[in-house]
Amino acid sequence: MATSLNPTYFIFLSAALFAIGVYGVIAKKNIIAVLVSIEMMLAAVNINLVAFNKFFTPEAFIGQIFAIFVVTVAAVEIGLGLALAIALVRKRGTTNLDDFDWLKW
Amino acid sequence: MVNQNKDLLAKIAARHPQVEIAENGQIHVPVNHLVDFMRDLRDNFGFNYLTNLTATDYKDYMTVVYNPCIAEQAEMLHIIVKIDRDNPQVPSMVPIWGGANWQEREVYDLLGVVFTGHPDLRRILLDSDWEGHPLRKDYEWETYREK
Amino acid sequence: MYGKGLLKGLKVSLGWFLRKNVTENYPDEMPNLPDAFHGNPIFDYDKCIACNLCVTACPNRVITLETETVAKKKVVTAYNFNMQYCLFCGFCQEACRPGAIRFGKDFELTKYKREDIKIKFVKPEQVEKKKQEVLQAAAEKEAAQKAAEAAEKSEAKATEKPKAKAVKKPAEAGAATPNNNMEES
Amino acid sequence: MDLRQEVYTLNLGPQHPSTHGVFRVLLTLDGETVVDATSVPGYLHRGIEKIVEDRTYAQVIPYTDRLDYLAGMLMNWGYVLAVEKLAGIEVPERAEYIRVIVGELSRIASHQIAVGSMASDLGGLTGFIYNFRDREYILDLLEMLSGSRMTFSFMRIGGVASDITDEFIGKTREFIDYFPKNGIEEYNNFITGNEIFQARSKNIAVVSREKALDMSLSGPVLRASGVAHDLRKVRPYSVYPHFDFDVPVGENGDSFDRYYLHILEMEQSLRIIEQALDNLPDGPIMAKVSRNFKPPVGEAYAEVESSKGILGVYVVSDGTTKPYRVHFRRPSFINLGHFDEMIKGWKIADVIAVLASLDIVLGEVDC
Amino acid sequence: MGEFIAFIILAVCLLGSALLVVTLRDIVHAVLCLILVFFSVAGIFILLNADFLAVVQILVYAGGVSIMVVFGVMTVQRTQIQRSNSANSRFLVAIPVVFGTFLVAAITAARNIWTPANVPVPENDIKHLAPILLDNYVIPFEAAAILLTVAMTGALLLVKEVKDSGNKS
Amino acid sequence: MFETIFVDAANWLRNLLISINLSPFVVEVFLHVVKMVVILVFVLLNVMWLVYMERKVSARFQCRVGPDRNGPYGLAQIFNDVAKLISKEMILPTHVNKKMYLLAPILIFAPPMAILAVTPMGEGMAAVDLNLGLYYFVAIAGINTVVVWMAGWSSNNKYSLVGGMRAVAQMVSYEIPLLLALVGVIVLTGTLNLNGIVDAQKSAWLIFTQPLAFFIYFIAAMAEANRAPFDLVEGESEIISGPYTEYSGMGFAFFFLAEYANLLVMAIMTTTLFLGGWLAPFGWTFIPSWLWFIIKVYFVIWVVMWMRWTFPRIRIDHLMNLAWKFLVPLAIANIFVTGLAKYFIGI
Repeated sequence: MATSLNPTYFIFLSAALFAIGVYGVIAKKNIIAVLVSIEMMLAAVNINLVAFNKFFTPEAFIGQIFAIFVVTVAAVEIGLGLALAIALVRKRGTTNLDDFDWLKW
Repeated sequence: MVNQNKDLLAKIAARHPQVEIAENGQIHVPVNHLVDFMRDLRDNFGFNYLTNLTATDYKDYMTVVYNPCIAEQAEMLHIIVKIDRDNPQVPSMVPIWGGANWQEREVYDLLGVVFTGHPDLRRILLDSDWEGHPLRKDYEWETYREK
Repeated sequence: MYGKGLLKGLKVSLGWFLRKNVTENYPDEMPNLPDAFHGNPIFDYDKCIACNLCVTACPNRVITLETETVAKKKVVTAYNFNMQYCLFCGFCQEACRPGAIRFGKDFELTKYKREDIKIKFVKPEQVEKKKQEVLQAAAEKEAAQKAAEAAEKSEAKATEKPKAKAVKKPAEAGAATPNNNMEES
Repeated sequence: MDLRQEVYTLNLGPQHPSTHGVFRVLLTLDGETVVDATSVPGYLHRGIEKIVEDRTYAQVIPYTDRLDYLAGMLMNWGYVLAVEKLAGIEVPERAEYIRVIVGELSRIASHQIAVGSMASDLGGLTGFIYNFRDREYILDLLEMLSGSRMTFSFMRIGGVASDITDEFIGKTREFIDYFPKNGIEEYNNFITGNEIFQARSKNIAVVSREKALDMSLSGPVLRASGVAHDLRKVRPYSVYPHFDFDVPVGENGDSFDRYYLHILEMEQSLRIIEQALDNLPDGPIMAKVSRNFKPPVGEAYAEVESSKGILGVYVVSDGTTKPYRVHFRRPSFINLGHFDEMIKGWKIADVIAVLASLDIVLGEVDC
Repeated sequence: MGEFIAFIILAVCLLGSALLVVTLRDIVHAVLCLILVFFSVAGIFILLNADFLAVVQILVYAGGVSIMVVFGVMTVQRTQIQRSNSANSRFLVAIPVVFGTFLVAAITAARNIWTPANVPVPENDIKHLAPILLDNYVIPFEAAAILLTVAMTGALLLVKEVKDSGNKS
Repeated sequence: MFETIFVDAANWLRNLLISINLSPFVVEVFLHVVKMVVILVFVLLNVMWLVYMERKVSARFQCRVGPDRNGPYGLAQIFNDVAKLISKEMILPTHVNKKMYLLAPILIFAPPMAILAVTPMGEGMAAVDLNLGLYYFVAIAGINTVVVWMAGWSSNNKYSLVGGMRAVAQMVSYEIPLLLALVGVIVLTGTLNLNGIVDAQKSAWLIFTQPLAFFIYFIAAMAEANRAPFDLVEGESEIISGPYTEYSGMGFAFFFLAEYANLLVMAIMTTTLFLGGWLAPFGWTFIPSWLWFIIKVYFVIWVVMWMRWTFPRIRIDHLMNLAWKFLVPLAIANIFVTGLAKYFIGI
């Protein structure tokens, strides 16, 4: 299938999305914003996986299978992360990650 | 409805010499004896239900009227308490009959009778910043009816 | 069993779905009102004897009645019915012995303007006509009976005067005390 | 930091579809659960007690209609009973029978609103409409008699305004035949028997017998808690001793009992009306009351069992044509006094259901 | 050609909304933009012939995760929402790091010479996915299920425990 | 002739476009645009009719007449309603979150439209014949929640907020029994394609082979579509109008119409999945398939309205209990039984 698309585009795209996610993780104050950024990074990874799946192993479906597991892990991560966030906020009354600078709670 | 049960009235009169029972069955109670009298009515005579509580302004004095009765029986008393108009204070009946709560608030709201010991004596029908007590006879107000 | 009540309810509503409606098509089918209905007020000028009873009977001071004495007879010069305050209790109708004020069956009493709801029943020409009639009757009476019945005349005077007085007093008292703190919702 | 931050206040009313008028409840909510509540009545206060001090005794009657406008006849009755007691007027027996008939009809009409609004406040509007459909019969009957559909002003001091006609009797009998089959049974099938309705009302806001007595609740709200305190039975006025009827009593004191008593009482009212129509005596319908009516100096307190509970009227006379003081002991007002306690710990949706089961009329609460 | 246009549109949509997620001041708006990101990713998946994954993306992320995040925001955020998503002082560090990451990835990708296997992805991919997932990878599949259960229990415990201690204070 | 009228029209249009030498890509894009417009018109017409139908049907249930003043049988009432709502001012309260407040009514129509794109409304009449149609339907149905929540949250009104929270809780909870109930369907039909599911019902409608799944699905779908007795999100006697309390004019009209669009989607999916879609019962093929489809859809809608005007509203905790303690276990049992039956009997 001669396609005008080639893997480089998708790698660029996912690299850009991943970079934006990294920025969010480093620079955001709000704990939920950080979680959201991590989700975006995982989505970037998924794009890569599916792109490689399409262009290199279309019939083995390895990339898609892996992406499904990534989706699972991402769902787990956001669930637990939010629970932690809620617990922390109930305890400390703030969403600012910089205020979580104590080692016990 | 004034009670016709002479025996009951006689019994009450015997127990409470301070009260004065009129011919038509109305019971006049002095303010300082009111709480004891009412408590005795509830505990020993079985008047477990206060149907009505209100007051009237008679220009030089005020009366507070109580109508306790016995649930599922016909007995009802008409108790009148005469109080000073300039300093209208009566002990609250809320500890004895919880149903007095809103009725006392209403009387306070409209007639300015202060019920000492009431848990939450605020205006109930009128605004909280209303001036005066409308059901007093000397209350002046404007008419809003266009001519 | 759980669900039986739900099915019963469905059965009831389905029954009404299949039946004819019970409502009336109001503006097309006017309701069949009983004779006692209190609708629009109707005033019969000729029947009114200016006794003022309706004014005193009215709980909300809706009616104002103005009279003028023409040839020792009271003639109604104004009969105003301020309908926005009317409670439609029918007390005026009950008080009126001659049946001058009564209620009709028209219940569509909304008006576009506030002034329209204050009904002025008496028209000036009616008053004029009545005055003329009274004067004429008085003149005729006077002409016919001037010489003859002096005693009868004094009797009529005696009955008429205290009645008018008694009627007028409460109305005055009512006007003097400012009392209507009613904003009907 | 504690969880109290999660609590928020909600102003339910004064403009709210289900407060049956203008009534405000200040709810403190945790999620959907009511933590605390404060009732704020008074938005419909018209000062009727003050107005009537400047009216003659007869002129008060139309104002009493405006208290509980759903059962105007019973409100009339309470007032005229107090005045008759004050002046010692004997009411002719036929007038008493007519009063009983129209009073009980009025009670059914009022109970229908209670049943219907309970249904509609739980979200089933159709039940409300069915009640209105049948209420129309009663309103037509009373309209035939008094000329008005809601504010009747039908009773007079010493009697009633007009005599009942054969047409009225015939139509009332028709209604008595029609109603139990087509009305009450349908409500039972459509509203009472519905499982969702029962789940929403059973065991909700239970009021114990002791609490109900202590809080001076009355009417179906009191009887739902198991107190058989119906003035028509315990302290009969008018000609009620002549009739054979039961006082239905609830068991649990929950919303469902409060609701269901209304339906049971409708049946009893029908029984009373039937007996009254059968035994209707002949005679005058008005006692001799002078036009310039002046009761002797004194005070009187009379109670009737209105549709919402005990309506007490306290009248003080100073010997003039105008009452010196009139006080109405409004059943809805006092029943509503316990409302804030009842709804604590229940959901917002239950607040509406409990308010509907209390069957208040704001015209009466605020007087 | 059509695929390329679609790719450009989706890429712009994806990167634009992703940028909005990290730059918007209001966290709620950011979360709504996140939903847009997920939809764009789903679009990219469709472009890559992964229909099933695209629908999973919508179901799990747009329908599930975003609702969870929205809920989290509502329970957590108590101060003014307008400035709830501001950046901290580390953004000065973050920008070079981000550009570094991007450049490394981009340069590596560009230098590499890809030799795509010119085989189309089979239609009806779910018929092919299912056997692989439930035969070859059944153990990771079950592990994922256990992971989800454990995570759910853990989340419930965390939230509940704090609520209890909150009641005591 | 009537049977294939819409398919013929589409083919005619395609041939016409090809005959004027457009590239196949452009033709397909153009055809899809046309299909989208047709679906939009279909939804809007149906929704407007449904508003009128609800008023008439509720009137019948309540022994009334319903609107009958405007036009014959009050049909012009539809246009009057819409004209009124359009001409009214859309009030923007002071403390709302403006962007979300204005965006929510626009987005509310997206999910029902997106779902209708994949449903076969007659033989060969699906705008997009998606392989994963059923799965897609479930995925898109979940999006609705976000929009309703947006409306509730941005209004800055406590009633709206409570309504929004209820929407989220209710829709997320009922998504699960809905999905689980559909698993039974998938097991029996062996396909996710909606056309395939309809085809698989040629021998017996799924309502007969999967009655339990139908029951669960129907309840869950009513809850998803916010229809009484599960209309807690609006709950007009408790929380005024829920998320839509602050909206007026066009904003309100959009929500109001979207409500019926969701009802339509729910009825269409019920018909497709359980009532044999466009298949003609008793072999009455003289009525075209798309007409059969419409008849079935409107029957489902009528049943839903019947229930709405009969039952009182359920309470939020009962609602949750119903979903988690009753429907979910029942749905899982259904899957189990279906699986066993499939394995042993091989239906």
